[in-house]
Amino acid sequence: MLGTGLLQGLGVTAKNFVGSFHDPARLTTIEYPEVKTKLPEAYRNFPFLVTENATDPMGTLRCVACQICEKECPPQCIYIEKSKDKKPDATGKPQLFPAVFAIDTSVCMSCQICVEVCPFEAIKMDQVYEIATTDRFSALLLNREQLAKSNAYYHEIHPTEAAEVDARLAAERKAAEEKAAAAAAAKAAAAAAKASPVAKPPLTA
Amino acid sequence: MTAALVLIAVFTLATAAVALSLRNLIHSALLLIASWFGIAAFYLWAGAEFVAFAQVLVYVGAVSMVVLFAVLLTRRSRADTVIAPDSVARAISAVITGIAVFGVLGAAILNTSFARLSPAGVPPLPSGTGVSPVISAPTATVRDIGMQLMSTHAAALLIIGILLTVALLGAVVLAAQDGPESKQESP
Amino acid sequence: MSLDPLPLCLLFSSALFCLGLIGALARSNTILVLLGIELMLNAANLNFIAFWRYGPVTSPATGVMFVIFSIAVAAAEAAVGLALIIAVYRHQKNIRLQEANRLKG
Amino acid sequence: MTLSGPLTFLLQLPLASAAGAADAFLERLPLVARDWVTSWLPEPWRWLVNSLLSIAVILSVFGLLFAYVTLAERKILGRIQNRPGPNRTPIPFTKLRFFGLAQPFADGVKSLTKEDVVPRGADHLLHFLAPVVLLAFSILTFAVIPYGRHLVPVELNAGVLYFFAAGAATELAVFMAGWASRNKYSLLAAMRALAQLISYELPLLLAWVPVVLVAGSLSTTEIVAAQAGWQFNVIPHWHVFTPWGAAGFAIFMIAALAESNRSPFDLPEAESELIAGHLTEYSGFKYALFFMAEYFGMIALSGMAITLFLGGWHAPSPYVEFIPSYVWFMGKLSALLLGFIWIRATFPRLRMDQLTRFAWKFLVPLALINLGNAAFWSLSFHWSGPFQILRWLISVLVVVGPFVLLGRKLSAGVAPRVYRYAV
Amino acid sequence: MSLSAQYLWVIPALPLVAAAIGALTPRSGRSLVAGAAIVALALSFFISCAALSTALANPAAHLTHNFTWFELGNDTVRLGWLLDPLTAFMCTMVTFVGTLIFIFSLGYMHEDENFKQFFCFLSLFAAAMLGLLVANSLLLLFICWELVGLASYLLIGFWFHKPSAAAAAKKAFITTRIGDLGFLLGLLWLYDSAGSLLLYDNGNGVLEATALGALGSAATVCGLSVASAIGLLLFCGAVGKSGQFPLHVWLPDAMEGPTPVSALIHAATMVAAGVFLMARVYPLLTPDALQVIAIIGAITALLGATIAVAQYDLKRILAFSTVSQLGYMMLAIGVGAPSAAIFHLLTHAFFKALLFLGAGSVIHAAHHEQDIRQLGGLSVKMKLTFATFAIGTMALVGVPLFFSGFWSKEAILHAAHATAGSHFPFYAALVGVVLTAFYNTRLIAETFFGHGRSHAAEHAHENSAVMTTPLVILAFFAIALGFLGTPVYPWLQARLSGETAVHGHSLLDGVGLLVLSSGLVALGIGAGFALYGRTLRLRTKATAPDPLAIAAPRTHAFLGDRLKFDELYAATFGVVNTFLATASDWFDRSVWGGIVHFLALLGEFSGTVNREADEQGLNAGFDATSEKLRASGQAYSRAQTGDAHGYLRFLAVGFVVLALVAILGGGA
Repeated sequence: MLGTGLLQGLGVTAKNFVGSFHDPARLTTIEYPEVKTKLPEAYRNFPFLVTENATDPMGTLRCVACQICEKECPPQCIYIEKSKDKKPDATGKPQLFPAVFAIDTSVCMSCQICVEVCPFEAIKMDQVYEIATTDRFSALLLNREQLAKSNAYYHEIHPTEAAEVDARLAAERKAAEEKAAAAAAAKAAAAAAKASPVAKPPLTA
Repeated sequence: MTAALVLIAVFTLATAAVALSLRNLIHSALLLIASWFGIAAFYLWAGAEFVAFAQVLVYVGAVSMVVLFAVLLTRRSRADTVIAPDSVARAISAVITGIAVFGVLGAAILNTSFARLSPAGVPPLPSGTGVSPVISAPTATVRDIGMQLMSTHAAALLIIGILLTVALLGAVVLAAQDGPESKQESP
Repeated sequence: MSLDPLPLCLLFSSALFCLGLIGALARSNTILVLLGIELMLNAANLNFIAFWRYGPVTSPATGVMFVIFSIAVAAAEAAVGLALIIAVYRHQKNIRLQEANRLKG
Repeated sequence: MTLSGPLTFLLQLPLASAAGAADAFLERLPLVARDWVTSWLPEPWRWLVNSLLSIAVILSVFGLLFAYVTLAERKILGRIQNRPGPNRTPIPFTKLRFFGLAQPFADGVKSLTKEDVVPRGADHLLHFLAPVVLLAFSILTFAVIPYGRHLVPVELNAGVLYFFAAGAATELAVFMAGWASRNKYSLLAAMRALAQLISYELPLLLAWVPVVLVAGSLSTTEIVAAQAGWQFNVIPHWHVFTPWGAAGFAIFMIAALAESNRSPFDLPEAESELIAGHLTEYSGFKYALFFMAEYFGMIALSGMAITLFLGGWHAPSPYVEFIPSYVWFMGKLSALLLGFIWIRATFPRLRMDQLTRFAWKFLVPLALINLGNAAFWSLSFHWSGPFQILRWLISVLVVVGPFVLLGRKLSAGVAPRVYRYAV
Repeated sequence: MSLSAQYLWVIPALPLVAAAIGALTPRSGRSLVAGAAIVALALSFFISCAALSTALANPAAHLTHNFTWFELGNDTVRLGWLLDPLTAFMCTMVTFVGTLIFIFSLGYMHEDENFKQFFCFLSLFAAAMLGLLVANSLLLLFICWELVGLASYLLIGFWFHKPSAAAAAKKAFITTRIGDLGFLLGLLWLYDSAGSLLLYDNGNGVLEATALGALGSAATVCGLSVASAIGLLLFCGAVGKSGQFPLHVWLPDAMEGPTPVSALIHAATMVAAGVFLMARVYPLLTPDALQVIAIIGAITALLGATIAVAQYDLKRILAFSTVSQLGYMMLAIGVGAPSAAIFHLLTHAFFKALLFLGAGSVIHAAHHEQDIRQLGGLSVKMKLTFATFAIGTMALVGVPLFFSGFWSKEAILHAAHATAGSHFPFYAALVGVVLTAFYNTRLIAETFFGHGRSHAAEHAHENSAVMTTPLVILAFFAIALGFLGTPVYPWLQARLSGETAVHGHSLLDGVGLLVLSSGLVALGIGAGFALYGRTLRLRTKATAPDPLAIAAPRTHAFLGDRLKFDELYAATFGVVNTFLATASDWFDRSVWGGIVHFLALLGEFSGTVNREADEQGLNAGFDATSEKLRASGQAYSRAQTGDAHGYLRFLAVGFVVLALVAILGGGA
């Protein structure tokens, strides 16, 4: 009969209306500035630079200024100047570091290619989204200091990925140490064989 | 009381005069509607409530819509906006005719003594009470009107009903387009 | 000139009537002519009400009754008239009254 | 007024008879307040101030009601769509939100401060007049509705006729708005709106004629008085509780939905399709005025529906008569407005041809049949005993039969949509 | 609950409305139409109950409400409604049985494609029948009488695609029409002599003292008094409608209609209309007329029972038993016991409706097999139907003490025994009792016992509740109704004859007759059992010959052909009719046709003459005149400028000039 469908429809809306009061699961709205959604782990927008140590961000950048990312970046939003001097990196090897590292986020298209190509796990994708500014030019060009974020922060936003990276780095470091130790042992043995009476101290402690 | 009448009359006449002299048809139609409101106000002033509302309902609600639809359905061509040479002459002769008729009518009214027509014992009109009718004035409540419509004037009511039906059908037939695409509804 | 309401009403209605007449005579647009005629009809209605209100006492509400019927007839007249205008417009592509004279003798 | 009045009133609360209810303090409260305000004036001026006062009260009460109906509408729509609705606007200069109760005022300020754009070729005068005329006429309609036992602004002999005569003028405003905008889409939309308004004017008028027939009066107060009393003290003698009254009420409300351009008949201004139809060229405060006039129209039509069918200000049972009549009126009004909102949240918009077909082929015949039904009802008022049952049966049949038959005709060929190519 | 006679019209009006709904609803509205019909009739039943309680409150009164239908010159034709116990009992019975049969039809006609029409016709029939019952005017009664005939025609021929059904419908219609002719003549004569057709009209009705006195004092015609002649003419109508000898031939053929129709029309209600009519006009009937009625009734009772003995069709047997029972009722009226007749009518209505519905149930279950030779052994498969059918049969036979038929038949036998007139009806009735018991035993035995003698009978099964529930209700009444009119407490008879007090007498007062009739019943049952019950086991094939046919083959064949009445009518009335028709055909063609041809030739000739005169003489003058008119018209048409403004201006100026003339000339 005419009208039954209409009544059913009214029933549906009434159910929703009543339900929205007693069933909080129905309300999907997040009241944003006070409440924020939990972002999915794979969420990403702009890159940041990983530092090992939060207390000395500039000193412990993983980046070695190899400029691969700068070359690979499709919109060419990365600008890097190499340092003149070297300093030891995480494995203790002396490396160059970026004297200037800037990303123009107004140009960046969040493609993650820089992350993919980085051989040093030094650049990763961030999850910030409240980055609107009133200045179109200078405030959107992020410099080295603004980009650097600690490894702990990285763990916080991408825990699984960060754990993998750390494991890989640890493995590399361990391999490097073993290699160094083996090399040292070999060198020591050779030295011992060459000059057995005089024992030279090893190069690295 | 009389002042109210004069006000109503001036309003009605002014809007009607302007309406009939404007070149913009829509404006004239809307002004005429205002004039019809004035006439409804006159009915209210005279204590004929029902007629006043019927006037508003029929003229403002229905006839005005028909007029406006007709105006929109008959777009004027360029030639209409030009003042034709004969129209000035016609206007002058029209005004003369109108004034002549008004003169005759007015003379007739002013020369007639209405005193003997008026019902005896009409009390002086209370002033300053808006449009409330005089107490002893003839009243026509809706009930009276309904009773009369159904008894004395029942035949007339039936005929009016038939007339309206026929007029409606006639209007539809006249205005409907011939041919298969006659989808246009008569307002 | 007396200030009795009845002559005033009658003057008012005759003025309205003449305005309608002038409009109907002067304008060439058929719609306006029709509206002028409507005004004349309304003027006649004013007379009914005026005489009902101030005239000699007749059977109750006769004037009102007349006006009601007159309004109904006027509505029918307007509907048919405007339908005619539309038909004429469709025929001769304008609605000037003086051009609608093809049936003259 | 001493305290003993309300006190004795409170004592006799549950047993307040009709006569007692009429004189109860709460019932007379508005009158007392008005007399208190006007008491310092000289006698000849009181009527004027009284009138002005009623106008002011109506404007402020219904203005506020309008404001909060918009808010309620947005909140209820939100809830129905599982959203909270507007809830953030704080009280100015504070952080107190109170569920966003200040939202209407924020909206008002916003629309006042918006730029008023008028198209270059528009007819400026008419463009300005259209919202004014619309608002003026919709406010005029408030004059004859009895809001309470002692609260009738104007008692007219032909009150219902006045109401609909004033309501008829809204069509004029719609036309003016569409025409004055000098925008062919506005004009077309105005024409559509007019076609809709005229189509639904007919069932609207035909729906209340039975009430006048049975109540025997065109005066709103007398129509309300005709619905006084209760059956067994629980079933009120409201017109809606008769077969023809229920049908008439349904027809009236459907036509009222269409007359006030509400969903599902809101295609004159379908915002999502026609950029607000004849209001396309309106912005800022003029647009707000249109908005306001439409809500006023909706409120006035609901008030008239209450007067005609839902017993006006009468309480549904003598046991709750101690609640003053104007509260009952406002309660019924809120319920009807809620219904309007609920319907808006539920039904999709009709197509233009469906809309007119619904009016002319369904509502008008039903309303005419209902008129005959009411005539039968008033002719058979003396039937008693088994004939009373027969009377109800016939009357219900006359309502249901045509409804089913016409409904079948109307929905013939309309079935739930089958998505043939979707799996 | 009481009902004023003014509102009595509601009882027939409700089914009429249902019929109108049925006629106006499209074919798809099956449930609507059926629902409307059943609800309307049920409502009528409730109102009839109200009417019954009103009537019983004052059984001697004849509550009437009369009104003028139209006026013709000085004569006014008046109609009216009448409420007395007779009307009330009949209305209650018709609406109650009717409602049950309507419900039964829901199941029985469920698959029929013309389901909607069926209910429409049924409602029409019920409306006409109820109108007949409440009528207070013989004219209105006659109108409804004919409407009943029409509905009966429509329903008998409901399966009109069957030639036999169409023929049966035609036969029923024409046969009853022969009787109705007498009825109509009687009405006209009555109107002529009594000046009114109202039955009761404050002393002016035809059944009241004034009119009866006038009739009694009227002159005699051909040895009969006017009253007797009118009574016999009215009886003609009843003969046709109630299937009395010699117009009984249509009733068995009417069984071609659907079974609910047979139950409703040809058993319970319509055929009772004749009896009702006789009971209604009983005050009008003179002893002479009553004697004729009693004899006709007795012949019918005997005849029906005799023929029924040798029939094979289940419904046809029941039809002949109906004929026979109607004969009993007529007999009762003829011997001056109309209340006994109505008592028997009421009980018969219930048990015969029960029997027909039971038969319908059997037929429905056995895939429309009606031949009792093909049935058999159903008592096991259809227990409920069998039980109720057996109750109906025992009521019909008049098994002593517990069944309604016994008490009503007893009342008739008593009346027949006590009559002052001829005792032929009494003896005929006694023989009829034996025969009734005999053929009913045969019917039960053949249908329900023994072996199923066909495929259909072997695979029959009980029907749905919608069909069996009415059976149970009717069976209850087939038993219970008898106790309303036992000799000990003849409440019904007392109420019908307008008495409030009930004068019962002990059973022992008429114990001889009681024992005699019980013995006769036992004899009939015993004979039936002896002839049929014992041989059942031996007959397992449908082709096995009937035991009676073996015993007396020629008699059996003669009975089987229904005493050759149809053939007799065909050989006598049919031949005469054919001859008359041929004669009038010839007369029409040659004599009247010749005259008409001659007149036509004459007309043609005068037309030619006229035309010539017109063209040569008159037209010349007219042509000249019209030429002048045209010229002047053209001259006037120049004033028609087509300028609307000009016209208007002309009007205005004319008005001004006239007004000026009036003002100045009148000297204002």
